[in-house]
Amino acid sequence: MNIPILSIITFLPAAGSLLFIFINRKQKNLIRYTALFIGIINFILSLFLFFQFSGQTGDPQFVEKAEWMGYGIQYHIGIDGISLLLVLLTTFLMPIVILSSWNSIQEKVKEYHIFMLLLVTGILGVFVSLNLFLFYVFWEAMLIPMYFLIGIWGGKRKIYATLKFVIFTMFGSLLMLVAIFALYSIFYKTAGSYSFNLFDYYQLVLNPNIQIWLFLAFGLAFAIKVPMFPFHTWLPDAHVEAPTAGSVILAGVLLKMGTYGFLRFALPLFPDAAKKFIPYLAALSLIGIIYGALMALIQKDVKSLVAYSSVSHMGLIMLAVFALNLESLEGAVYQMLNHGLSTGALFLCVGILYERAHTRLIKDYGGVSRQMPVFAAFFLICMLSSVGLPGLNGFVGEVLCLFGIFQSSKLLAILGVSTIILGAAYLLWMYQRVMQGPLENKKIMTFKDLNKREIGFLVPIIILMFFMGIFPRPFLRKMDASVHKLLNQIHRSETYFVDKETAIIIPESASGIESDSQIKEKGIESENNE
Amino acid sequence: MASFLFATLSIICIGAVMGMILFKNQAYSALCLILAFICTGGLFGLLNAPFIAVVQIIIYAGAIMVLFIFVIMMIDVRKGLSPEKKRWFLYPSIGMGVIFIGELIFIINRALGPSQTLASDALGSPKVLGRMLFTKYLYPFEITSILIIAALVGAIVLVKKKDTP
Amino acid sequence: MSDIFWLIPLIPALSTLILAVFGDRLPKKYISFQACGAVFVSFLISLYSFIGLLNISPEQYPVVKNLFTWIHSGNFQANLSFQFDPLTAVMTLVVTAVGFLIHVYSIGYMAEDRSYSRFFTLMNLFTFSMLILVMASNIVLMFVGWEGVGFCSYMLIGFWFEKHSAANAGKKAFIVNRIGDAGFLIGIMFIIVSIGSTEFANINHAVAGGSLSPGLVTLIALLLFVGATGKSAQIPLYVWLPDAMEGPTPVSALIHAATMVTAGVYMVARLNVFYTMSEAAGFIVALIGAITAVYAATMALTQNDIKRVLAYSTISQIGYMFIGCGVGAFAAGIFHLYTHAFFKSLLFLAAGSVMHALSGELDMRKMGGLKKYMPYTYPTFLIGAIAIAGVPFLSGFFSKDAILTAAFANGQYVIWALGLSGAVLTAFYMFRLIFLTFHGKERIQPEAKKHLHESPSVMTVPLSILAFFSVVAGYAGLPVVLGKNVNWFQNFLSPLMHPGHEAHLNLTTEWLLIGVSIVVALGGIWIAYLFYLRNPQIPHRIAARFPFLYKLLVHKYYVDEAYDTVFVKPAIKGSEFVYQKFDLNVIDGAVNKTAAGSGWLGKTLSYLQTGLIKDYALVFLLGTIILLGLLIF
Amino acid sequence: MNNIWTLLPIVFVLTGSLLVLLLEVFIQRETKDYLGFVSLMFLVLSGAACVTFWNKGYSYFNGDLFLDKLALFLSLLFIIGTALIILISMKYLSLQNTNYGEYYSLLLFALIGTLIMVSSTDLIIIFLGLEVLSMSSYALAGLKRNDEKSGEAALKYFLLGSFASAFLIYGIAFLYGTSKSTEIFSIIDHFQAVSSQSILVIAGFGLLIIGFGFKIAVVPFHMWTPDVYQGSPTPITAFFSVLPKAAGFAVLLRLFGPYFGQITQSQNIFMVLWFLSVLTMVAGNLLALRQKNIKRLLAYSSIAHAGYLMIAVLAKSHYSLVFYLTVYLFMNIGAFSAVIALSKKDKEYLQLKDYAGIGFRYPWIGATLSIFLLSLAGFPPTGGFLAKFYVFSEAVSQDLVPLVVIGVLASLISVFYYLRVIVYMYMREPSTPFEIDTNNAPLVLVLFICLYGVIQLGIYPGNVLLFIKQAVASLPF
Amino acid sequence: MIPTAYFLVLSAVLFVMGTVGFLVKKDLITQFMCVEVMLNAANLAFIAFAHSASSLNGQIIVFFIITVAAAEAAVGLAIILLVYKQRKTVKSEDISLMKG
Repeated sequence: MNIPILSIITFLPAAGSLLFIFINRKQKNLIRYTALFIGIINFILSLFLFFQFSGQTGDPQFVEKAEWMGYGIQYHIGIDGISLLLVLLTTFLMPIVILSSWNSIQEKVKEYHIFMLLLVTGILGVFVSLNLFLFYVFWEAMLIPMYFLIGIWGGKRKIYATLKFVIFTMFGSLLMLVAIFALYSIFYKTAGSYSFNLFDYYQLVLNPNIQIWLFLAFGLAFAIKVPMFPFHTWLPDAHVEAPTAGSVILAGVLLKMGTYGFLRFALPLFPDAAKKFIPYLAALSLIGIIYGALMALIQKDVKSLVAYSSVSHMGLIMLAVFALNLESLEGAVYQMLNHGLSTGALFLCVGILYERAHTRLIKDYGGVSRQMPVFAAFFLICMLSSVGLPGLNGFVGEVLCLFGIFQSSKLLAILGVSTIILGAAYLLWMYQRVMQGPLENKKIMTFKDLNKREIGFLVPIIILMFFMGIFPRPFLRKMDASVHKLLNQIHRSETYFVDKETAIIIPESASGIESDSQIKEKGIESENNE
Repeated sequence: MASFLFATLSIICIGAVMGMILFKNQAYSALCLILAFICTGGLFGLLNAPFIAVVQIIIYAGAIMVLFIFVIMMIDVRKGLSPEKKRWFLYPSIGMGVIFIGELIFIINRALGPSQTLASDALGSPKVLGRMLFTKYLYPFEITSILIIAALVGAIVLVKKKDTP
Repeated sequence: MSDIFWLIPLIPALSTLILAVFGDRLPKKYISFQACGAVFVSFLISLYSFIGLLNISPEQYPVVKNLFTWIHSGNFQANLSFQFDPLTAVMTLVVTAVGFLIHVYSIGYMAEDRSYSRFFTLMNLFTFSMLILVMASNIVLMFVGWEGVGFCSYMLIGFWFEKHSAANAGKKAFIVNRIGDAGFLIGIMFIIVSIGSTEFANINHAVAGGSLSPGLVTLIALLLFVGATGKSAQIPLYVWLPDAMEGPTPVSALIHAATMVTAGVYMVARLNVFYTMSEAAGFIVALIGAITAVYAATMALTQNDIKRVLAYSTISQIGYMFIGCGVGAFAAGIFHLYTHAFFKSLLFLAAGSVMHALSGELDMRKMGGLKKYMPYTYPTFLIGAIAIAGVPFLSGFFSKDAILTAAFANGQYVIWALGLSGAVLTAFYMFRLIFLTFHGKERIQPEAKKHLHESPSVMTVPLSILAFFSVVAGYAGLPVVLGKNVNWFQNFLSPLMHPGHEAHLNLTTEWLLIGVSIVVALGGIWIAYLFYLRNPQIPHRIAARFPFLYKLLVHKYYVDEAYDTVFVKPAIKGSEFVYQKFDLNVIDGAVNKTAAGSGWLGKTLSYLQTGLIKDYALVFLLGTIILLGLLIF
Repeated sequence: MNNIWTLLPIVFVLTGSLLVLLLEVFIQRETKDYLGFVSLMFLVLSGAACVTFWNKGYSYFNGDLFLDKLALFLSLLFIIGTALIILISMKYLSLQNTNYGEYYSLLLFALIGTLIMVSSTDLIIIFLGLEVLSMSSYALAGLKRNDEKSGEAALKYFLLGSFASAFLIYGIAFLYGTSKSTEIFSIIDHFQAVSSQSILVIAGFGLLIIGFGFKIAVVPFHMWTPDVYQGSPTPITAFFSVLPKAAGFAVLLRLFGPYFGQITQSQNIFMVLWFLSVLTMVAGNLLALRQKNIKRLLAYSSIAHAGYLMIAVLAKSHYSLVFYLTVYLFMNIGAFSAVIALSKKDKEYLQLKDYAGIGFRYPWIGATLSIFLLSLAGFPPTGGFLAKFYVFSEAVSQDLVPLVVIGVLASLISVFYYLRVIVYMYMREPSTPFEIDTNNAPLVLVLFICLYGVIQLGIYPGNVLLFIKQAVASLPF
Repeated sequence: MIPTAYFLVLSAVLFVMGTVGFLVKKDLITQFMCVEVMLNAANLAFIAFAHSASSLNGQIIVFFIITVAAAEAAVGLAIILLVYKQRKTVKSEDISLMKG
């Protein structure tokens, strides 16, 4: 590969945003079309990635590596099966969110699209980085455009929400930064050379006591991002106040950075500490599932309802991640995509409503279905995808997650299954109050059904929902080898333990896990390849 | 003799500084300060530093303090002083002063002890000092010239009459 | 046999897709034609496959058609694959045949509705899902159908979503179903983890081979049955079905009488090996079925809403099916499912015809004497009622009797007795319905009377066909007393049934049991006649005599209220409380307090910045003292 | 190598300064911009001299003036900083009625003070350099003569500054008392040889810390900072926030580098610096939280930055300290330039509420100011991030984890107030729209230089870092 | 002979008196005078150390310090005059336009 396709995909949006300097701010449509064009090009490029990607190996592909600042700071990117899918999700959602804000953003259009494109670059960068320095740069840099997106185009309490978002997130990530430094220093002390390379760190065998602290620091950053149970309070605020596109990106992709972080960093870097903490983390995830669902049940604001539903859904994903077996991890990754699609789509639907009524309170709606039958159908499908109805994408992820969890701990899975009941309860109730019932609000009678643009951005999502529900194989196949590799890394230390009280059982030999020697061989191969 | 001189000069010096602090009138304070400077000059003399003692008296007591007194005269003292507020402020200040002096004495005591006595015969004559000033200390000496120009320019630009440039 | 049976579900799916995409832009005629046509083609293929099935030996069952691997991850593999065997054949035939008739009926019934295309889209989608459910060759795909029908049921119950009650009922149905599904899903996971396969063939083989511990078998059986109680409206999850009557009547007939609600029975029969391997599980299934049968029947006694009576009756009849499955007579259970599909959908459609005639009136107290206005509806309704009441020579008699006989034969006398008492009640409330609706004084509202008319032939013809089947369907499975091989139905299904403990009764006992059944059915009818035609005062007097009992029945044992108080309200109130007190105050509060605390600290510190030189110097000196102190001590 | 050319950088600046004084007297013109350009010219010469002396190791006055690489790098940095200050001053002076020719002269004197400070290891020379810097600074602070706040700033700076100088010189006296010398290395050597008087050295060092702590605004010796920053003319504030601080740290670097490097009994000093660092970071950031005046806010922020820089001192990581100073120079001057840009005749807009909506009214000012603020807050990919990154990373490798944790948490607090400015600029509706004079080419140039500096140092510091590493490698430890 | 420590103690006393005077005095001019006292105390210390070490460096340093003091006096008094011109006060408590 001579063409640095991954870099192109990552930086194309940011480079594109520079184009806007030359566009007059009055030419709003030109700006929009340019952004859309960049988004679509990027998506097509990443499709190329998808088809070129080989699912045979768990090693990162499309690797680009270059010296940067020395002392281990390298420009080192690449994708494996897990990040591939998240990259794809991001680029897929990008044109959609640009379309979705076509009408709702009328002021400061230029700045809006600049920030949107910068945000996408930040997110893509997080998913492709293989160097911890680079990763952290993207991880933090991405906050800035999001901060502006919420803060400028947000709702009434936008300033509170956006500051809370940034500071809450930074709280975790700064501690993670300290932990990165510690890793860096430990690596230097053991290996005698400087490195921020993730794979170098994978080779480190750390003292369990140090691991605990490092894991806590990394885990906190990611737990806040996910967000796991006691750290979730930024999410409803940010979601509620963000503009539609912001909510979509936030729910669709940003939250995945947390789970991705656990998968890529926290768990494989510190397996021993991870195993020690998994019972507690699993408990928190479980609480998150139920708690988020119950909170969603009684929300009066549609967006905040969907936000809490995210807490619940992400809880399930985290529980699956902590189950640490093949099925659960594949389910978790798949569910990450699903959640990105379905929650993103729900926010889009809410945004469509908001554009018409300028209220997010559930009680102001009712009977919208009658006025907007096409929208009702789309909304329904998105909602069902979130509920996990078979045939749609949500089911595949949910059932794999639950099955994976079940293999590790029956108790947790049984409690976790409550998500399918509660999920149906809050979403259906919301749908009933918003879309069904008699048409009482005069304002709703003036609603127009979806226009071509709105159909245009919902249809791809809907099609993908069905596609992913019926043909999950291509996606699962791409990540299979990578998840295997990840599991090998996590289980490398062979120190399994059984915690009877919490009923978390780490399997003695999770199926399909390669032997140690195989890992070593692979590791050597990957060394040689680079 | 030396001890007597030391005791006298130091007592006068301390007393003068005390007076400077206690007098309400700035002019009296300035006069007290001049006294204190003269006493220190005397102490410098005790310490084999006659040249510095002279410089001290001429520059400090003669020049700098004259400057002070000029300024004091230019300022309407009665207008410049208004009734006392914040009397409580005195006590923590003095308290901290006591602690501070305790610390300093502790340091001096630990470092030198009372036994160490003066045993020097190096006399700071103008000739020796002058030679040093233009050899070993040439650079700082040059710097002082810059310092004085800077101070002059600063002082003038601040108080010169032309208000608007 | 050819394996084109995989097309059976796909044709309605295709039709659904077309209708969903083009919707109202298609002409109504075309919609009706396509929707009905798709189901009819499915029916024809089912018939063809059924005939094909008859021509192969039982050893070749089931015929499996694997389309592609659907989900595969580690130990979890589920294919998109269909199978065809006798049980599937029966189910597909019932679903497509009854479904087709109801589709046709709907053309007339829904003619005026503005969401015509939506209705048929959903009906086709339902048919598709139901066919997936019965044709799936693995339990995960079955779950897809299982949820799919639940979803269609939700959509169709809430079809007239502008009514709060309809929207509510739909939601309730879905959520209650989901509770069952959760249990079902856990059961599925146990199966996959312990057996390692999702295919029914492998599961049956593994369980029959005894590779699972008995405790696990019982656990899985019960978990699966939890799912069945949800879908098939058994105690304790039956509460959604009566409310489901908010949907259009064809929906009630198709989904909430003939097909979807019997999915639980189908599932238990499909996985019968669990219930034969575990006697405890079988007994619990039978017991729940029996209790539900009686319990639901008692509630049917006092209902005045014509569709609700039928709904409770459905619950009760499904209870019978579970009795059959629970006592090991799976064939009998399925047989009852099959006959019930005809006569219950007949009853619903006829009730729908009555409603249609009365401009949507459902309250029996505002009917009466309709016999003369509805020359087609009345006889078909009557046939259905007789069939369900268990009067000899109609289908219901044979199937119900088979179940009760099997229960008696297995020594489950209590269950038999419960079933029998349920039968009395069934006969009674069905004829109460008939008498109140078609006989006696006219109590029709004058407004409704103006439009009173018999339904169009597009509705009455399906009624007639269903009536015909209600009469003759039972002859596929005659009781053993009439000869060794007359029970064709049982023989047809037997290769699929795990050989349990076969119990045989002597002929005399069997005859005796049949006699008892007949007496019971006729007795029930007679009492109804006594109460509602001869002396209409009796019910009132009884009600006055036992006010508590009467109130209990009228309020359906207060179960809805109890669920509301015990589960729903605490969940909402509790969540509200937690949200206000914990989420906003404690968690969010901690975050905000931290921020406010920092701000306060900053503010407080800034009071030190008084702007006064001496204060600055004081702090300076303080710092110096502390610093020096730290250094030298 | 003893070489008279060593004097060149200082002499150029001095010549410039004196020439400006003369020109001011003899050429009367409405604007004094030409004086700025004359100063710039001499700064360029001086800078060029610094560049050519790289790798030469020139010294003069028996080594009292020693231009090692560190001195040259810092000198160059200070010259650039002063040049930037001069550029942003030009328009400002005529707008704000401060148009004295002596302004440039004093600025150059102040620069000379810093140059002296960084190019010597003799405490008395450093002290004299500091005084040159201070004298000019006191005058510069009060240069807005018709503004009471400016006078007050000068007064506070002067009184407290000379108060602190007294502590400093007293500390030098202690050090002299032990080693009979004011040369840093002989003090250290002597300290090792004679441990009985070590308490005097420790106390001396303590007093030095206090004296320089005042200049670099370390809590609790920081109290003057906000008032002086607020009252001084804004370009001078920019100057104060960067050069004296950087010079102070350079001295601390020279002072504690060998001290920490060679002496093991430095635990107490270390602990004291540790506490000072924590106090500075925490208090500085907390105090900034509620500020409504942008100059005050930046003042407290500069206090907080002193705290982070202290971490670098504690981590004995000289390159990260110097790199931080480099970045800090660009981002802070940049931020102040943007503040200056928002002014018109006789009026400066300094309250946060004035900033409401300017992000869209003046997009370039808004954007650049935002980037500087984000850099100050330490967001990647700006230089501010990389600077913090190096400092913290070095500190962690020296096992100063608790300090770093406190540091990152403190910088988290800082995020709040930096972002609050951005909140005003972009997320609040403007209350009273105002027009500013945008015709200010030198200032725009500075904005772009600083922007370039901040971004370049954030994304690819490459050679700059290399030079810095060479520079600190020239230190004899 | 008189021990060095005595001189040093005297210098410390003077220094602290200057410090305390700086704190407690109300008018700017006297406060500035107190700073002069502190510098003077430092001078004394230098001379004393120089004497005890038989080195003249201390005396030279004192010479520089006196220069610094003179320069400070010039600038300082100019500033005080400036403030007096602006505010008509030399009372340090009146000078707190900026705070917080």
